[in-house]
Amino acid sequence: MTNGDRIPPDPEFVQLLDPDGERVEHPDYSVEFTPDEYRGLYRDLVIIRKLDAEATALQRQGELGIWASLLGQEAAQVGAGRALRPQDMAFPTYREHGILHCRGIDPIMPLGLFRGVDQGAWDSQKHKVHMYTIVIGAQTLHATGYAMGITMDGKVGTEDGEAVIAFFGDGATAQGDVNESFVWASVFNAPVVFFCQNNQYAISEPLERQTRVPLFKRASGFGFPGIRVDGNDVLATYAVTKQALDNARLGQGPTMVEAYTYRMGAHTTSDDPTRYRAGSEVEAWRDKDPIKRMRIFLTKAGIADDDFFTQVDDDAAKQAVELRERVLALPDPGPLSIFDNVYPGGSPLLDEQRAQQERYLASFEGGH
Amino acid sequence: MTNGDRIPPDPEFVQLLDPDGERVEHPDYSVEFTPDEYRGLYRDLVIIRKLDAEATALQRQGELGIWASLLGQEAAQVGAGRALRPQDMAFPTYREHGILHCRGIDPIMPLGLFRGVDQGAWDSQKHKVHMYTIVIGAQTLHATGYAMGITMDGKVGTEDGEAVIAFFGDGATAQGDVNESFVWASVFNAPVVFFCQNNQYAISEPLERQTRVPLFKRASGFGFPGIRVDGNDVLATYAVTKQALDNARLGQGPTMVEAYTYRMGAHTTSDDPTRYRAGSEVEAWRDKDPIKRMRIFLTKAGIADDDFFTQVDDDAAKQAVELRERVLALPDPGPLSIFDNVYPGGSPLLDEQRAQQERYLASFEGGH
Amino acid sequence: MAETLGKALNLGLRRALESDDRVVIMGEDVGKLGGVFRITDGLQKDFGEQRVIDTPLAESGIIGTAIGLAIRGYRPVCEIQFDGFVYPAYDQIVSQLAKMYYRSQGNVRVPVVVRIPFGGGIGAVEHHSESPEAYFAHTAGLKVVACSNPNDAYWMIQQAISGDDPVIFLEPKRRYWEKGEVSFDASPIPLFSSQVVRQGTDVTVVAYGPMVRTALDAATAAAEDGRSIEVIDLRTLSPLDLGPVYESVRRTGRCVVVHEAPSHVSLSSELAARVTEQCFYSLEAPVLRVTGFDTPYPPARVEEEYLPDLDRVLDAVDRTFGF
Amino acid sequence: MAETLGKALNLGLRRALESDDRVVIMGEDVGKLGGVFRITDGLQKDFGEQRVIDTPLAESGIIGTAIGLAIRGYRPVCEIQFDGFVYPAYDQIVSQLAKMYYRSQGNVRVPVVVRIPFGGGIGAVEHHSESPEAYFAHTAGLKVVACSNPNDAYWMIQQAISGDDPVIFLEPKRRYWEKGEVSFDASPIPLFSSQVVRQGTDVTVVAYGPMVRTALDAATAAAEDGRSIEVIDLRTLSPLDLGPVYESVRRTGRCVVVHEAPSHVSLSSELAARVTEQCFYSLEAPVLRVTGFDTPYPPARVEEEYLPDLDRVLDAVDRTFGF
Ligand SMILES: Cc1ncc(C[n+]2csc(CCOP(=O)(O)OP(=O)(O)O)c2C)c(N)n1
Ligand SMILES: Cc1ncc(C[n+]2csc(CCOP(=O)(O)OP(=O)(O)O)c2C)c(N)n1
Ligand SMILES: [Mg+2]
Ligand SMILES: [Mg+2]
Repeated sequence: MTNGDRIPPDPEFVQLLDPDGERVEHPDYSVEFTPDEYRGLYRDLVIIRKLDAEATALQRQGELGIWASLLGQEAAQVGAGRALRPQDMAFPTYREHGILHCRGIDPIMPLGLFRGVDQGAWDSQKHKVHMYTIVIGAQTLHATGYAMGITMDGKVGTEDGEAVIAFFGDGATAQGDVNESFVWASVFNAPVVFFCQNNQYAISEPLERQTRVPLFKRASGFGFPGIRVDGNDVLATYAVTKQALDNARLGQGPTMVEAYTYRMGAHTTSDDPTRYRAGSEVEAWRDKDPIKRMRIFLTKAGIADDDFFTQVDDDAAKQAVELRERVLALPDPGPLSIFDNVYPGGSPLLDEQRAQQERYLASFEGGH
Repeated sequence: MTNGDRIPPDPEFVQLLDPDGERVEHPDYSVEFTPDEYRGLYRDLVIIRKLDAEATALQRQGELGIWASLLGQEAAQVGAGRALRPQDMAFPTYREHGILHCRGIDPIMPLGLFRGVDQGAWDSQKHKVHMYTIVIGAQTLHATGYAMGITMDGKVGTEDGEAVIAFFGDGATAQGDVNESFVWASVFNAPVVFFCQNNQYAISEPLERQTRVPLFKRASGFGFPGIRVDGNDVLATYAVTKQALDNARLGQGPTMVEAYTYRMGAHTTSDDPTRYRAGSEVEAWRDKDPIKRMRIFLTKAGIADDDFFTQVDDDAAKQAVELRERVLALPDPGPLSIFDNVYPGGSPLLDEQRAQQERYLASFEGGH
Repeated sequence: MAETLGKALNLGLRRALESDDRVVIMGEDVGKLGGVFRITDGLQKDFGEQRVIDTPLAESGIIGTAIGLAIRGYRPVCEIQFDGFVYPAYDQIVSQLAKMYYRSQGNVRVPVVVRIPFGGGIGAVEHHSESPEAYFAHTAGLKVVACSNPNDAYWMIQQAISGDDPVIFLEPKRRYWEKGEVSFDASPIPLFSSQVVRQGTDVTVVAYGPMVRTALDAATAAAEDGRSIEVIDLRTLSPLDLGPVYESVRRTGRCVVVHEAPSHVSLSSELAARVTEQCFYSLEAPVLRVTGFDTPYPPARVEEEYLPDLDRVLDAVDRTFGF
Repeated sequence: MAETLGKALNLGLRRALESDDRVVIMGEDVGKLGGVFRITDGLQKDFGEQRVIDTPLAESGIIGTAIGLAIRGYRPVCEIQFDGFVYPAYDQIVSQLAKMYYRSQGNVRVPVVVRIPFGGGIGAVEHHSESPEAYFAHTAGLKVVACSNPNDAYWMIQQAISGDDPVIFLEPKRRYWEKGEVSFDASPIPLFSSQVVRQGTDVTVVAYGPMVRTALDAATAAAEDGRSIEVIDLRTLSPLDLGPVYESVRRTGRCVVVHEAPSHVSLSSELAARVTEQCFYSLEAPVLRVTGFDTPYPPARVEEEYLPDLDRVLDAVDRTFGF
C-alpha cells in the first residue's frame, strides 16, 4: 500500500495557493498580508527547512542520537505557528520545530532532547510552548485541560481571549487519549484547536491503517467542526488555523484542523522509508512543495526578487552554521544531575542514593 | 441538570411501536413476526423484568452484594438479544441480563457474580456470550478482536456468516477503549455491531457529561454508520439490530446502534438516584414503558388476551421463586478455591502458597 | 471531635478548597452525587461546578486534563472511583505526571493529587478491591501515601494538596466508616513520615492503610498472651520513611510486614530487603510477610480467606519466634 | 550456528508461525517494515497480512483486540514498540489479560504473548529505555520472562507462544545485535526456570535480560582478581524459580542482585526478601542490590551513570565481603 492521493482531498479542502504558486480564492477563507509579512512567511519556511537539514546532518555525523525531521511540513507548521497570538499556548509532539521557531524559541532548544543532554528544557511558560511529548497523543489531554483552565480563569469570550493549540499526527488519531481529549473539549467547550498534521504515515503505517474516512470528519461525531486544509499551503493553513483559534478564544469551543501534507523524509533518522513506500509517491509530493509554490507566487506578484531569495538562503545557511557550532559545544550533563528535579519537595531516599553515588564516584578519583 | 428529552430523538430515531402501543411505519425498517413470535417477545420482556426485580429484592435482603438492574431497558435487550443468530457472539457489560436470557443462559448465572461466589462462570463458548465486563469499555476491544478472527476464519460474507455484538453504555463512549475499538473495527472492516444502550446516565452523570451531540453520530466520524433507535421499542430495536448484524455477517463492516432508553432504577442497588435526578423525569419516562406498549399493541391486534398476560405473569413469578431458592442454595466457594485457575500452566510459587495456606487452615482444626 | 474517616476526608477537602482557590476537585460523580463514597459530599453545592468538576467517564482523560490544569496553575485533586479503575490512566500517571518535573528540569510543576479508595473487605465485585500501591511506589517521580485513621485522613489530604509533588493518595475504603478522634487544630506531623502507633518490645509489625487497624487488633490480642507488639503505620510508601522501623527492629529483633496486596514484588519485599540490609545483625529471624496471595482478588464470599487478618498476623509473629 | 539475539527471535517467531497456523503477530510497523528493530523482518512477506498484522497506533487497542482474537482461538503475539509505550495498554493487560482465566474459572484461555524490547543503554530519547518488569511481575495471572542470549531468545519465544499462559516477554534491546550460538535442535530447558550460567564459589550474582552479560563480564574481571562469582540468569521473573539461587547462596553465603530498573519495590527487593528468608543462616552479608536509581530514566548522554555496569557490580561484590 502506498499513500499518494488515495484518500483524496475533499471538496472542502481549503487552498489559497496552489502547487503552481497560483493564488486561488475560497469562499470562507482569505488572508491579507503586507509584502513584508509575505516575505516573513517565506523566510520562516526556508529557515526551518535549513535548520532541520542541519540537524539531520548532525545526526548522521553522530552528534545527535536521533532526529525527527519536519521536511515537507514547513507550511503546516509556519501557518499554524504564525496564526498563534502571544497569549496562546501550544502543546507540540516531537516534530514541531517550526512551531518553536515561530514562538521565538532558540533553535538549539529542541536539539538537547535529540542529542541526549536533556529532555526538553525551554521555558515553556514564557514561550507558551509546552515541552515535546513523545508518547503519542498524551499532550492532547494536557492541552484540553489547560484550555479548561483558560475558561475557568475567565480568559475566554473576548477578542483578546486565550486559546490553545494541540499538535498531533495522523497516527495519533487512533489513540484513546486523542479521542478522550475530543470528548472533554466538546463537553467543556474548551478553547482548543486540535491541529492534526496528516503527513500520510505513522512511521511505516499508511493513513489507511488509522482510518477509512478523511480524518477531519472525526470531529463532527464529537460535536465540533473539523476542516481539512492544504497543509503545504502556508496561506490557507494560516487562515484556517487563525479562524479556529479566534473561534476558540471567543468561546465557540474546539475545532479540529487536518493539515493535509506529506512527510518527505524518513520518520526519524533511524527509519528507512524505502522499505514501505515507493519513490514515485515521494516524487509526486515533491511537486506540491510548500516553499517552491511560495517562491513562485512571491516572484510573480512582485513581492520578492532573486536578491531577497539569495539573502534568505544566506541567512539560513549562517544560522545553520551557528546552530552546528552551538550543538557541538553543548555540555554533557554532570554525572550527579540524574538526581536533580525528581521531586519539587525532595526525597530523603534520593538524597541518600545521591550521596552514596557521590562517594562511589569519588572512590575512583582516589584510585579505586 | 436533568435528562428528559433535552438531547431530543433525531428525525432518524427509528420507531415501529410508539409509547401508546400504535404500530408506526418506517421507510427502511419493518418486522414480520408470527403471533407466536410476538407473544414470545412479550414473554421475554416480562420474565426478565420479573427476574430482575427478584434480584433487586434479594440484594435488599442481603443475599446479593450488589445488583445492576435492567429496569426500563428490557426492550433494548430483548430486541438485540433476539436479533442475534445462534452463530453470533455477544460481549456484554454487567447489565445485560436480558441478553443472557435470550441466549438461553440459566438465570442463576449472572447472580453468582453479584452474590460474590464467582466472577462470571457460564460456558461462554457454548452460549456465545462472553463473561460480564465491569471495567468500562474494555469488552468493546475484545469484541472487535473476536470479529477480526471471524474474518480471518473466512466466516463472513455469506448469509450464514458470523457477527459480533458489543454492548456498552452512554458513559462508556467517553472511554479511549471504545473509541479505539471504533478505529479497529473500521480499519479492519470487522463484523461487529456496537450496541450502545443510552440510558441517559452513567451513575449520576447525565448524558451531557459525555457528549454534546447525539451519540449515534460518533460512528460516522470513524467511517461507519450509526443509527438511533427507540430502545423502549422492542420491534424497532430488533429490526435495526438484525439489519446491522446481517450487514456485518455479509461483510459490510461495523455499525453503531444507539438504543435510546432510560434507566428507570438506580445505577445499582448501592446508588441513590434521588440525589441527582428529578422524580418527574422518571415519571415522564414511565409513559414510554417498553412492556406497557407491547401489551396494548398485542391486545389491540388481537394477538394476546388477558389469559395470556396472566399466564406470563404467573410463569414469571414461578421462575422468580425458583431463582430465589437457587440463589439461597448457592454454595460458597471453598477457602482454597482462591488458588484455582490462576494460570493454565500452573505456578510452583502458587502451589507453595496454597500448600502453606492449607497447613495454616488445618492448624485451626487441630485447635490452634 | 470523633469523625469517620470518610467525613474527615470530606472536611480536609473542604478546607483545602477554602484555603486555596486554585484547588479543584475532579472525577466521575464527584459533584451532585458527592462521589460513590460521598467523600466529596456537599462540596459542589458550596464551591460550584468550576471547583468541583464532574467529568466524562474516562480515567486517562481525568488525569490528562488534570495535568493540563496543573500546567495552567491549578491544583487538581482527582478522584478515581475504585482502585481497579485507575489502570486506564496508567500512562498519564507514570509517563506524564510522574516525569514532567524531571523532564522539564524543574520548569513544570504538576501538583496533582490522585485519590484512590483502595483495598478489599467490603464484599464488592471484581475490580473494586485492588491494592495497586506497588505499581505507583515503583514509579520514580510519584509520591505515594496511605492514611489509616480519621486524623491522618484529615491532615494528610491537606498536606498532599498543598505540596507541589504529584501524590497518589490511597484511602482505606473499608475504614471509611470507622470513627476516630480528629484534632482540627493540632499541627500535624510531616506528610512523608512513618509513625509508631503502638509501642512494644518483642516484635515490630509494619502496616499501612486498612491493615493498621488489623495490626493494632493483633497487638491487643497478643498482649493478652503476654507478647508485646510494636506497630508502625508507614503512612508514606514512596519515599519510605524507615528510620522508625530500623530503630524499632534494632530493639525488637523481629519484624512482620502486613499488606493486602499480593506479595510478589511488593512493598513488603522492599521492606524486607531494606530492613534486612540495615538491621542485619539485629535480626533474630527473617522479616516475615503477611499479604494477599499471588492470585487475582477472589470473589467476595471468599475474600476473608485472601485478606490478612488478625490470626494470620499473629501466626507470623509466632513464626518469627520459631527461628 | 551463531546468530544475533534479534535474528534468533526472528527465527523463533518464524518457527512459531510455521508450526501453528493460529499464531498471529500484531503490532505497529511489524509488517512491511519488520518492526523498528526488524525482529519481524520478512514475516509478513512470507505469511501474509492476516498472520502478521499491522495495527493502528494504539496499544490498548492492540492488546484488547489480541484478547478478542485469543477468545476466538488465535494465539496472538503482540509487539509493543518500546517499553515506554506499553502503559496505554496497562488496563487491558492487568485487568483483562491477566485475570480472564481466573475470572472465568478456567473457561476462557487467552494465550497472548506481549513482546517488549526493554532496558536502556542504546542512547535513545525518553520513554525508550524503560524497565517496566516490576509492574508486570507484581500482577498475578501474568507470567513474565526475560531472555538474555540468542539461544534462549530462539527457544523461549517459541515456548511462550506455545503455552496457554499470558506471557510478558521482555527482550533486552541493547543486546539485539550481540551474537551467540543457537542450537536449533537441542531441546530447551523449561521456560519458567532459572539457570546458572557461570559457576563460582565466593558470591552469587543474580541478573536477567541485559544485565546477564554485565554480570558475566564482572565475573570474568573478578576471576582475574582471584574472586569466583557464580552468575545466575533468572530468565523467569514471575513466577520466580529460586531453587538454583537458594542452592547457590547456601554455598557462597553472599548474593548480589542486578537490574536496570529502579530499586524501590522491584525484582531485587523480592529476591532480597526471599533469599534472606530461605537462606537466613547461610548469609554472611545482606543481599545487596545494584540497580537503576529511583529517578526517571535520565537523558542518553548520562545514562551510563544510571545503569549498573561492571564496576558497580564489582563494588557490590566487594561490599558483601565487608560485612
Ligand atoms: C504510545 C506510543 N506508541 C508508540 C510510539 C512510537 N512511535 C513514535 S512516532 C510513531 C508514529 C506517529 O505517527 P503520527 O502520529 O502520524 O505522527 P508523525 O510521526 O507522522 O508526525 C510511533 C508509532 C510512541 N511514541 N508512543
Ligand atoms: C474504567 C471504569 N471506570 C469507572 C467505573 C465505575 N462505573 C461503573 S458503572 C459506571 C457508569 C457506566 O455508565 P454507562 O456506560 O452509561 O453504563 P450504565 O451503567 O448506564 O449501563 C461507572 C463510572 C468502571 N466500572 N470502570
Ligand atoms: Mg504521521
Ligand atoms: Mg448509561
